[in-house]
Order: sequence, then structure tokens, then C-alpha cells
Amino acid sequence: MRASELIGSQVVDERDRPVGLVRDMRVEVEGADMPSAFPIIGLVVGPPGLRSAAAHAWGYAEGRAAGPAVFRRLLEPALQHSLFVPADHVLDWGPGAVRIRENGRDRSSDAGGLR
Amino acid sequence: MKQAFAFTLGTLSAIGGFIDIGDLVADAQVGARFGLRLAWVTLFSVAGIMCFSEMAGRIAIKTQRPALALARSRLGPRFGLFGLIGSLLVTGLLVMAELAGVALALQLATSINYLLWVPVAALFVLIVVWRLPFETMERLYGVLGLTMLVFVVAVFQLDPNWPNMAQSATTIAPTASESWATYLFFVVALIGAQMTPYEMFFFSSGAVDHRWRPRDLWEMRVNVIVGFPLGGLLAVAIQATAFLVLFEPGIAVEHLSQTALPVAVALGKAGLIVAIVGIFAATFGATLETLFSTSYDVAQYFGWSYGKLQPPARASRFVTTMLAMLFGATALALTTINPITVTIVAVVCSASLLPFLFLPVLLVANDRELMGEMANGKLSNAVGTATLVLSCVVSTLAFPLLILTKGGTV
Amino acid sequence: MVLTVKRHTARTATLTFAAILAIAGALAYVTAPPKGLDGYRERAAATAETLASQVETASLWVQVQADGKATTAATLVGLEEAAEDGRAAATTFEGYEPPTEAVTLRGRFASLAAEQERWLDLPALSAPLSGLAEEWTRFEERAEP
Amino acid sequence: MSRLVSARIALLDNQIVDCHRLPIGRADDLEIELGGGVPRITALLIGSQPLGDRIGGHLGRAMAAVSARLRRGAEDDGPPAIPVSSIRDLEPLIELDLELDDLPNVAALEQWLAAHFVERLPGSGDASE
Repeated sequence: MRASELIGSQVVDERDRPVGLVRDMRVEVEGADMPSAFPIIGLVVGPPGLRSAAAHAWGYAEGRAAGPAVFRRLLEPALQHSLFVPADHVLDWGPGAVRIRENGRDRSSDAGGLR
Repeated sequence: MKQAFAFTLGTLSAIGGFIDIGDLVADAQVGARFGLRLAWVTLFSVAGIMCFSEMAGRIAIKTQRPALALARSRLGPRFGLFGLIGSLLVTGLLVMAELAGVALALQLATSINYLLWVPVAALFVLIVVWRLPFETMERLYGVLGLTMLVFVVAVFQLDPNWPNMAQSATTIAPTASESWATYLFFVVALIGAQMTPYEMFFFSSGAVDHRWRPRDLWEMRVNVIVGFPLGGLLAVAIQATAFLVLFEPGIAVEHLSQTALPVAVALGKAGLIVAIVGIFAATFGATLETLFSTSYDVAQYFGWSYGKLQPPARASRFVTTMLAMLFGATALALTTINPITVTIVAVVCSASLLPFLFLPVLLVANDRELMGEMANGKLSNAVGTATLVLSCVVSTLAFPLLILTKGGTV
Repeated sequence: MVLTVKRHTARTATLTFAAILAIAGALAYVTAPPKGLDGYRERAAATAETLASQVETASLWVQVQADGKATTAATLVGLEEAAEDGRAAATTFEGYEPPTEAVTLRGRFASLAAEQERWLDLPALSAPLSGLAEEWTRFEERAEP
Repeated sequence: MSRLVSARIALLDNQIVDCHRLPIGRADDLEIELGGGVPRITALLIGSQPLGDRIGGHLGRAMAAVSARLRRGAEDDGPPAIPVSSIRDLEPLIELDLELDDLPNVAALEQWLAAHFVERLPGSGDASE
């Protein structure tokens, strides 16, 4: 499977209720020597729509983009509805729709450095 | 010594990039039709391009990558490709226009038809990009480009009625015989001619090739602070000379020769010759800049190796792109298509592309993790955002105005 | 998959078609001949303005040349460009079919254009040239609808 | 010490350079290995083939087809893939501990052009003097 197939795909819960779209994935990398593979520790799921897409693509989700103020005010509200889904809460990775557990909606802000 | 190189980099970017065929045509046309009533546009353009070039330079110093190199990871491949194809087409047109500009300068000097000069100019360009080291190139055309200052001298020589000039410069409205549509069209054309994005990328790519480090930050800023206002001054000077000599008799500028004519009136033979040398240098420098930046854009999008510091065989895709561009531009110029018309169309199209090129630079310059303490401050963000918004307005107006005013001919 | 490909093809086709239509429309608008008497008069005025500008340019070049302020090479280029542009503008306008009410206007235009041809061939006579420019300006004022 | 990164910002579409910081290409896509617990990113995919697949539409398909053509037999071994184990550093560049020349089917066009066109031009190699 390729990253481009995962990013942007539909996310649904056990009862096929839409949760959002895969906007990004959090990957664990070693500082010193790289392992043979990077484990994907979770998915960043955001609502459909341009503002959410931009907020995640332009780095506002990680809080790395500190400005411009106008952009922040415009885009950060869209992140209210974004959530981080740990890998072990994902039942089916697709291809096609990604299925997650209902209690997989982990909003804890620091999870995966998601604001 | 390094200081001198760095300074000429700034000057080259200012003269070759700021004053190129687009300005030589658009500024003279504007001056002849509206006097100094569009001088305020140059202020905005200078502020905007200074702001984004400084950002681009900072990004280049911090990340050792040209500004556009990080654009794709923000805009994604599709959006990025759209911007790439757009700027490829526009800058391609500009390469042709600049090349024709060189040929027209040679025609003015020899009265031999410019079409015969086009291949010669192309060969010239080829030899320079192939054989001359980056530094030599910069110093040569940076210094030669300074002869454009003759336009400033000409303004004083024509000893204008300063109150009139000030009055014209502070009026933001078309002259009696002109429509608002035409006025706005030339606002767009001037912005397109003066806020040339390739200038910004050439500036940052140059900074990378120079292997600048954070300690060179202020050197880079000096280039921006000296270079671009100098370019802006020259632009206004061209508008002023056209205003003082061509406005009264109601002459419409349709040729490069008419840009030089006021200098002849003011300073005679010597001045005219210096002006022709300046036009030659500016268009030649701009040909190199446009040629490089288009190839840089392509190489950066696909992640190819690029640059003057790479031996050609190491960057064969980059070199091939550049040669193809030069060949295409030469062929287009030889179709006898009117270079002045092409220039106006090109600058308007380039104005409509500005947002696509400014946005990623603004985003990357704000990335705290990448830029650390060199990330954008309040000032850069305020000016940058304002410029971006302005460029969005310009970009939406560009094509409707181009058609409505039939390219400013009505 | 096949479906999406089909949709792509359809969309691309429509987009291309729309783009071509837009460009064709724009070109048609930009190069359209004048419509009606007013349109014709407008175009006549505009052409006269252009021709006046050419004459003024020519006489300015002649003047600076006479004052020894310009190189001969540059002057020759300037004069030739003025002459060519003048010819081109005149030919384009004379290519338009004049409305019956505007026949005299067209006649006047033709005679002035012929005069200009003569002057531009021996531009040393810069004084009559600038006189011609004034005639063009008068023509322009009269032509304006 | 391990850290978390955003795949989109730190990996996807980023510039890849070799151990001499020579540009190799961009991370045009990432290979994900499913099955057996947590999915893992195993390789960076380079070239117009994965890129074309991502862009999609006529243009994308054309790009993918052309690049497959350029590397004959690519249909079998797929697009050039670089194992993530050879990554030395991330952000702003993906730095590898390999040399460009050790990667056979990467930058095939570069080598082809160099061999068949650029090196035959007079004075090539001197431009960086």
C-alpha cells in the first residue's frame, strides 16, 4: 500500500458512520540510527472541507506554522474537529475506507503532537 | 571581496530582475500616458518584492534550499504542478521577450534589423551560461546594469517643473482622456513587470549557490535593501523621462527605441549610447535570470540536481531543460511576433501567477521548526500577508482587464 | 477505476473545450471590426491618434538628429518603426468597410494617410510633419462620435 | 531517543539527497507495509511513476507511462524504492547514507541525458570553474 492511497481516504466507525478523512499520519522515527521501517503510530483524521485540508497540509495542525495571524485565525478553528486515532484503534486500514473503533476518537491534544 | 560579489548579486537581481524588458516597456508606456499617476504602484511593488525576496533569502540561508524547493511539500504535487506549468509558460514568454530586448538594443546601436541579432544574442547567452562562472556573470551585468542610472540623470537634465511632477505623482486617477479600466490594466501590468517572482527565486537560488550561512544574513538583507529600491528608483525615472518628453505630444510608446528617445533629448548622443548599453545589460541579465529560474523551478519540483556549481553532466536534466528553453525562446522570437506585445501579455500573466508563488514562501518562512529563530517576524508577516492579498486581487483582475482593454490599446 | 477514468476523460474534454471557446471569444472580441457608424468613427479617431503619435515620434527623432543629439543608427531605427507602424495602422483601418454616412470621413483619412506616406519618406522636413500631426489631431476630434 | 513526525510534512514530497548532499529526487510516495500489527513505512518511492499515479488524470497517467518507458523492465521491479533504513537525517532534507551512484535505477534520465547529450557538448564539465 502507498501513503497516497491512505491519505485522503474516508474514515468510518464500526457502524459505518463517517468520521472524516485521513489528513496525515504520525510516524515514529529514531533520532540516531534509523530502524528498518517507521511504525505508523496513528492517523490524523479531519473533517472534509478546504479549511481543514489547508490546516493539515500547511503545518498548522502541528502548531509549527506560527503565522501569519490571518491564516491562523482562518484555519485553526477547522482543527477543533480533527482527531488523532492511535494505530491500535484502527480496525481496517483500507484500501478504500478506513474503519476505526468508536472509542477510537481520542481527542487528547498532545497525542501525536496534534493541537 | 566577498562583500563585492554579494553586493553585485543584489544589484544584478535589482537591475536585471527589476528593470527588465517588462519595465522598459511598461514604465515608458505608463509615463507617456499617465505621467507619474502610477508611481505609487512602484512603491507597493518594491515593498512586496523586498519582503518576499528577504523571506526567500532567509529560507535559503537557513535550509540551504532555494525558496521553491519546500513549496511542493506544502502545496502537494498537483497544486505544485499547476504553479510550475504556469510559471514555465509565463517565464518562457519572458525569456523570449528579454532575448528580443537584447536584439532590439543591438538594433538601436547598429540599425541592423533585430531579427538578425536574435540568434547572435542567443549564442551570446549560451556561451555565458556555459562558460562564465556565476560570480563573473553577476559582476559583469551588475556593473553594466548600473548604466541604467542614466535615466535618473536624464530626469534632472530635463529640469522638470517639480510641483507638476509631485502633483501628478500624488493623483491616483486616470488622465482625462483615459478610462479607469485602462488605468487599472496598467496597475496590473506594472505590478507584473516589477514584482517578478523569478527574481525572488533567482535571489534565493543564488544565495544557495553562494553557500551563504546565517552570519551572511545581514549581507543578504543589505542586498535587498539596496538592490530593490534602486530598481524601483530606475523604474520611476523611466516613467518620469517618458512623462516629460512623450506625454505632451501624445506619443504612445510601442517600441524600445521610444524608451530611449527621452534620454537622447535630455543628454544627447553620449546619454543615448549609455542608455542603449544599459538596456542591453538589463535585458541580457534578465535573460539569464529568467532562463535559470525556469530551469530551477523544474529541477526543484522533481528534485533533480541543479545549479551553476554542479558540473553539467551531474545536472544533465537541468542543463537540458535550460537549453530547451533557450532554443524555444529563440525560435519564438524569430517568428517576428511583436516582442512588445509579448512582453505586455507576459507581465500580465505573471501578475496573475503571483499568489501561487508567494503563498508557499510565506508558509515555509513561518515554519518555526524549520526556520527556528529565523522564522518570520511580525513585520514580514504583515507586509507579506498584505502583498499576498493584493496579489490575489491583481490575479483575478488580470485577464478580464487584458481582454476588456485589448491589452491597454483602448 | 474504469468509471473514474471515464469521468476524468469527460471532465478534461469539457474543460479543454471551454478553454478553447474562451480564448476564441477573447480573440474575436479583441480583433473585431468596428460596428455601426459610432464604432467606425471611434476606430477612425483611435487610428488617427496612433498616426499622430507616429508622426510626433518621427519629428522628435528628426529634431534630436538635427541637434546632433542622436546617433544616426538609432534615428534610422526610430523613423523606420514610426513609418511601419503608421502604415500598418492606416492599412488596418482602411480595411474596414465604412458605413455609407462615413464615406467622406474615410476619404479625408485616405488623403491624410497618403500625405503621411510622403512625409515619412523624406522625414528631413520635420516642420510639415508636426503640422501633419495637428491635422491628425483635428481629424480625431472631428471623427469622435 | 525516538520522535514523532508528520508523514506529510517530514517525509512525503521532501527532497532526498545522498551522503554528499547531491539531490537524488523527491519522496514522491511512501511504501506502507500492512499486516502483522502496526503498519510500517518501509521505503521512499522516487520518480515520475509514483508521482504520476498521485497526480492522476491524463497528465498523471502520461507521466507514469513515460517514466515506466524510460526504465525498461520497470514494470517488473516497480519504481525506484529507497529503504528507510538508509535515511540518515530528516528535515529540511531527507539525507541518505548512500551515494547517488549506488542507486542503479534512480535518476535514469539524468544518466541517459548525461551520456547521450550533455557530455557530448563542447566544454561540458567546465561550467563550475
